[in-house]
Amino acid sequence: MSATEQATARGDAFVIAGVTLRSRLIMGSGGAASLDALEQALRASGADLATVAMRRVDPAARGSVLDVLERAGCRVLPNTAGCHTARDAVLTARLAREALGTDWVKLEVIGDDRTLLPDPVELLDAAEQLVDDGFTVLAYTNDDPVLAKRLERVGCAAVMPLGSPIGSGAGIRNPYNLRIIVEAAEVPIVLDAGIGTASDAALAMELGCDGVLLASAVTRARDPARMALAMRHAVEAGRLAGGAGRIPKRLYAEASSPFEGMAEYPGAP
Amino acid sequence: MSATEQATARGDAFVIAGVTLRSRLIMGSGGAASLDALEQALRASGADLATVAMRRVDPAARGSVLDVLERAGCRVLPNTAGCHTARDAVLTARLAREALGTDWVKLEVIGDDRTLLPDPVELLDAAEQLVDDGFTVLAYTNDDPVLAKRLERVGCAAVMPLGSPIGSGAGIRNPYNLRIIVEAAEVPIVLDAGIGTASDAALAMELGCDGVLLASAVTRARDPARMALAMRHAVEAGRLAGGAGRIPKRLYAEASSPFEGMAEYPGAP
Amino acid sequence: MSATEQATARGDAFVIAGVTLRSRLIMGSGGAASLDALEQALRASGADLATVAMRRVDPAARGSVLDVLERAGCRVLPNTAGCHTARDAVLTARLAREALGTDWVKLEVIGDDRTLLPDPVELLDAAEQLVDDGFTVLAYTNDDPVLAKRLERVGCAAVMPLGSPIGSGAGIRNPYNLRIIVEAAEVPIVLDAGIGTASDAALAMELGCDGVLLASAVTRARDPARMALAMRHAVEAGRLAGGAGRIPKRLYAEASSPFEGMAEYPGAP
Amino acid sequence: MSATEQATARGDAFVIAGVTLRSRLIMGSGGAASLDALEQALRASGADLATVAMRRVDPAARGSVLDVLERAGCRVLPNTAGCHTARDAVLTARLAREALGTDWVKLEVIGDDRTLLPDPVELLDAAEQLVDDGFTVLAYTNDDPVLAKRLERVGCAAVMPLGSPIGSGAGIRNPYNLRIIVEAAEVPIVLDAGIGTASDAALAMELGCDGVLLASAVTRARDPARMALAMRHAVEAGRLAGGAGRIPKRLYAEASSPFEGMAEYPGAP
Amino acid sequence: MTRVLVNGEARELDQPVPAAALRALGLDPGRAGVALALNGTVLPRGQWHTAELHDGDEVEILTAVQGG
Amino acid sequence: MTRVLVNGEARELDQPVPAAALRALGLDPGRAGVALALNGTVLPRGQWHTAELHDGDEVEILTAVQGG
Amino acid sequence: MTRVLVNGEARELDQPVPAAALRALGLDPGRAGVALALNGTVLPRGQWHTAELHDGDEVEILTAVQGG
Amino acid sequence: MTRVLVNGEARELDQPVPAAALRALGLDPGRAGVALALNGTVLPRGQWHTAELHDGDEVEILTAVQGG
Repeated sequence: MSATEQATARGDAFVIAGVTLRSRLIMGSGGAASLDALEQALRASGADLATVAMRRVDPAARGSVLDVLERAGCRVLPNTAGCHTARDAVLTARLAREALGTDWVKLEVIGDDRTLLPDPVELLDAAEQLVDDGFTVLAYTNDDPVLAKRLERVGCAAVMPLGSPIGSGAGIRNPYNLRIIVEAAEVPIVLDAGIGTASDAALAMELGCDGVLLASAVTRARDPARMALAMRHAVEAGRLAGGAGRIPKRLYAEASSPFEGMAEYPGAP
Repeated sequence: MSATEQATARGDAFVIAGVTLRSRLIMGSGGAASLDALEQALRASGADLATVAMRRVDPAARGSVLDVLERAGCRVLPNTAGCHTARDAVLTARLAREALGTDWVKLEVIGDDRTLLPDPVELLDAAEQLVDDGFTVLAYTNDDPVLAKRLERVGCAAVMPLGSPIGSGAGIRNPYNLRIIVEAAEVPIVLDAGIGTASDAALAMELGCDGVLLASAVTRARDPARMALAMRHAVEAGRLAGGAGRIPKRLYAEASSPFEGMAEYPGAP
Repeated sequence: MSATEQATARGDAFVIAGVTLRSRLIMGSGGAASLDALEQALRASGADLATVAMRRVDPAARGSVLDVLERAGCRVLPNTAGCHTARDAVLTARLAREALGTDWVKLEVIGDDRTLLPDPVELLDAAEQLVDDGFTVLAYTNDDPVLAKRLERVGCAAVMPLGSPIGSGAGIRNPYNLRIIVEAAEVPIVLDAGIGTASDAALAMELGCDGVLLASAVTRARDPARMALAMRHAVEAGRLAGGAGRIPKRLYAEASSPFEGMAEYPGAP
Repeated sequence: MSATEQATARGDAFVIAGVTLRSRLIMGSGGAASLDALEQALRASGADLATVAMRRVDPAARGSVLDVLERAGCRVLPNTAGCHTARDAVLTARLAREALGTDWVKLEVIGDDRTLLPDPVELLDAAEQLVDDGFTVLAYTNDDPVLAKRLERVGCAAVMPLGSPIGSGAGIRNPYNLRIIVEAAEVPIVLDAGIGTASDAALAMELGCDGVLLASAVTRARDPARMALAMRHAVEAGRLAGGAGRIPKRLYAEASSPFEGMAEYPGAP
Repeated sequence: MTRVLVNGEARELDQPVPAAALRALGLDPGRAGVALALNGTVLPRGQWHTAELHDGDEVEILTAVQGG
Repeated sequence: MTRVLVNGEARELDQPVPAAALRALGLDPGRAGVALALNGTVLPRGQWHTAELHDGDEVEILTAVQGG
Repeated sequence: MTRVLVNGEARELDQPVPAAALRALGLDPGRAGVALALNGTVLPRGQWHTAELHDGDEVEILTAVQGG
Repeated sequence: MTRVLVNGEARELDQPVPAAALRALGLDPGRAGVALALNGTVLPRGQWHTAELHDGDEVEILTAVQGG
């Protein structure tokens, strides 16, 4: 029985909007050098949910990201990447629903092109509209606990705060905010954006996140499939560790070998 | 094929003094509530090497840590925990060789009882004596790159710098020193002491350590077997990630969805 | 000539809404054990601007915080602490203007009582209303660069991101966001909330903040006047250092004594 | 009365080997572009002790660093920079005593040219020889608490652990070790090496160091005199803050405006 | 008598003007540093002797205290 | 001929229906995984052969690509 | 009787050999996993029945326990 | 002539005393702030005119420079 199976057997299921996901690692599909590289990475990741973006159809394009996801066993999660207003994001989500036959959406409403950070006002507006329209909204957000709670209150199925800007690989810049968000949350919290390496993903899970969503850390690594496998282990490691009751941090030492029974050798100086 | 098997197949073997270890996680056996709890943790960890301490024989003791290690498939690595001088450490190592039939030793020479940090002068002296006496010395040391190099030069088979004091659970307080040690090393570097949770272990491996040795983080966790499994995944995750060519850290974002092909909806404000 | 005078002489003035402040340290007046203690702290701080809160008049109260500010040479900056809606904050600001004869206001609109973090939507709404009503708005905000920019765009005279929650003493949890805010800013940025000790204040200034606003770090320290003096030096230190062109951070060393001219002693081993 | 005078008046003197220093900032003289630049920086720093290196006399050299120190009011502290063995360091110290008429020495014994970290064995040996020979030894060391204590025990007048490698500007990489060193120390602890900017120096003092020694951070800054003034303020700030009883760090907020007396406006939504 | 809420407490005022609310708290209506809201709207000082209060009106009288 | 914008480019359609816009791009209107917006509103697939296009209409035809 | 210290406790041994020290603790001298130091020097198992103990000798008998 | 190394360079001295080594560098032997090692041992200033140098001796003459 694999670790994942064990975890599930423990009743440790990852459920969003009533759907149980086998993996707590959600993959973004952007950034891969080719569809082949993407497919290998998705397979290695063990993910069963992966994002796609909606773009103008390119008649010359060969291959389809949707076929890749299907072969890799991933449900499709369309995003609204690139939208700067609630209006555009809502329209994009509706087009995705029409095209892909899913009412799940990863909602992004960007407020600044240099940081790709969300615009809190537009994001909240879009989330509310989409929830009202029957969508299952997974909202990409910054690490503001107040905004996270408001997104939850308007009915988002999952709230997905960042660790650091999209694609920055800078890890979790403010673990305290994440901790605060997790402590107050009543929907799944998925760390989305900023992961650079495996220890970042493990940390996110240890902080209490229910899952991790990442793309660039895998797709732009030198060896995407290897990094995908690393992330799979890391998410599992962090989940297990987060629930194992870690030892406290101390300034000084705490011996792990017993003091009792030490030999005393004669003639010591 | 498991991730570990894959890694090995890639020629990624972990070899100390000519012995190939299957797992890069080395377990300390101290701190467990019972031998049963220890056995479960060792099995979950996947480790094939585990430390023991040498203490006055207790005629009333029931069960043997050596039997536990054997059942869990672990070679025994005696340590010199509790010794404060080269003389005591050398004698303890020799007694361990006599008792256990192994010339491997985890060398500890403590300079201060509050921090359990090594005494650099005594440590180096003991290492030299033991190497001369035919021991395979795995030297527990602080994170000083100069001392690490000197231990290597006197012939230690592995150098094992700490992340933070033994049992402190404080993780890796100075990752820069570890990086410097790893860059210069010509023998295996094993992060020994200070690990608190899975992400710490993953980070150690990402920094380039060849292995991780830990005890309290597992044996004193609320659920030792679960934490042991977490550490197994974490070491694997860190090893894979460290070799996958991670993306660089950036201050700003780097889009993972394409800019090209964005729709333009009429009537935008 | 004091360091502050030197700085000013260099054309390094701190100007908000056309008013030049002598000190880049703005004091909050909350948390002091007594008005006497407050007065000593204000004097030691060198601040010439200090916040007050608006509360129901207490007929039994003795002494007035306004008198203390006047004696200490501080302009009064009323805040809207405790308000949870744009409506309440706007009304409170108008009452403050009526009571105190100033159109300056430190705008706070709280979204959560446990973190005292601002509600981004209400905050932006209140800022816009107050600017339209002729106020000089200094907006307390979280560390979100998008919200900071939107506050600037609606006409805030200064944007005041936090380092960490009010009174937490946790310092600057996300210096990267601060750096991003500062790089994009076209109005003064004042680090407001979270400062715990002098090095936090120095760091804020080094990151490029134009000023620092703090209260608890001084008023709740064991020796408020001493901590106020520490903060005065720290803000000056950080300001000077931030403009002095610091050396880059390196992993390895860079000798500060020359290699040339080393003696060579004979007989060296 | 300046802050420094106040501090001294409080009985807060900085004494090494019976000599009271006015400033807790000790300057290194290396790295300056010219003797003029050095003199301005020394004057701005307020230091009354500064290091020099001993090198082969250069007949063509114009100006003397000793004259600069004298004009700037600094005692001279010769170092043994560049020495790799106890033997060379002891000889260099003796030559410095002969040349400069001081028995003070900043003892450096380098173990690795890339990191300029000390060799613990040679350093301890040299310290013992120099103390026996009547020197007042200020020992540059790594941040190992055990080595720091051993240096104290052989009679060093001050122990000077690094924050990070010489000239690296990387600040204090392991503040925990510094805290441990300071807590156990019975001689002055001076943070020596690694300071990059003012907040680093303030932090060192807050951690309980008795002084700070730095060179490159000032001499290689774009504006050395300005950075020197920054460091002067920073050391003062850190010293004051360290003794002012800072507030604790919290995860959540602690209001600085009172809850009592909040107005309640009718008609709130 | 006019029955109003002054800072959350029920008061009976001898005159139906804001100034009476201040006096009810023992405050001189001429005192500086004080502002008054009537039913959630600022009432400028110039109207404190002329604005008419009615039963059930809510009066808030605020001043500056240590804070922030 | 109907002159419309399809994905930002001017096109002349032989029939004034959305399906013609797809064909103009060389796409089979029956192809799965595609959605269409007409003047900023989603047009369900069921109307692609019946909805009437006029000169100046803006048609966006989107599909899923790698992203996020 | 030979009076020695065994693991820090005074013992009287019926025979002046290390094996007697083990037996004094209730241990079978043939037991594996045990080592013995005599006056601070390792005494190989082969000498446990032959080495001669004297009054005041210090014997340490160690085994492996959980640790490290 | 005495052939010695002065600060690593071969020199011929007109007199076999340390003071001559200083003069060979163009330095006044009375100059302050300078120290001298002969074959790895400090030679006090008082002996600069009296100590005897031999061929092959190594002289180091140091002074303070910016550093540390």
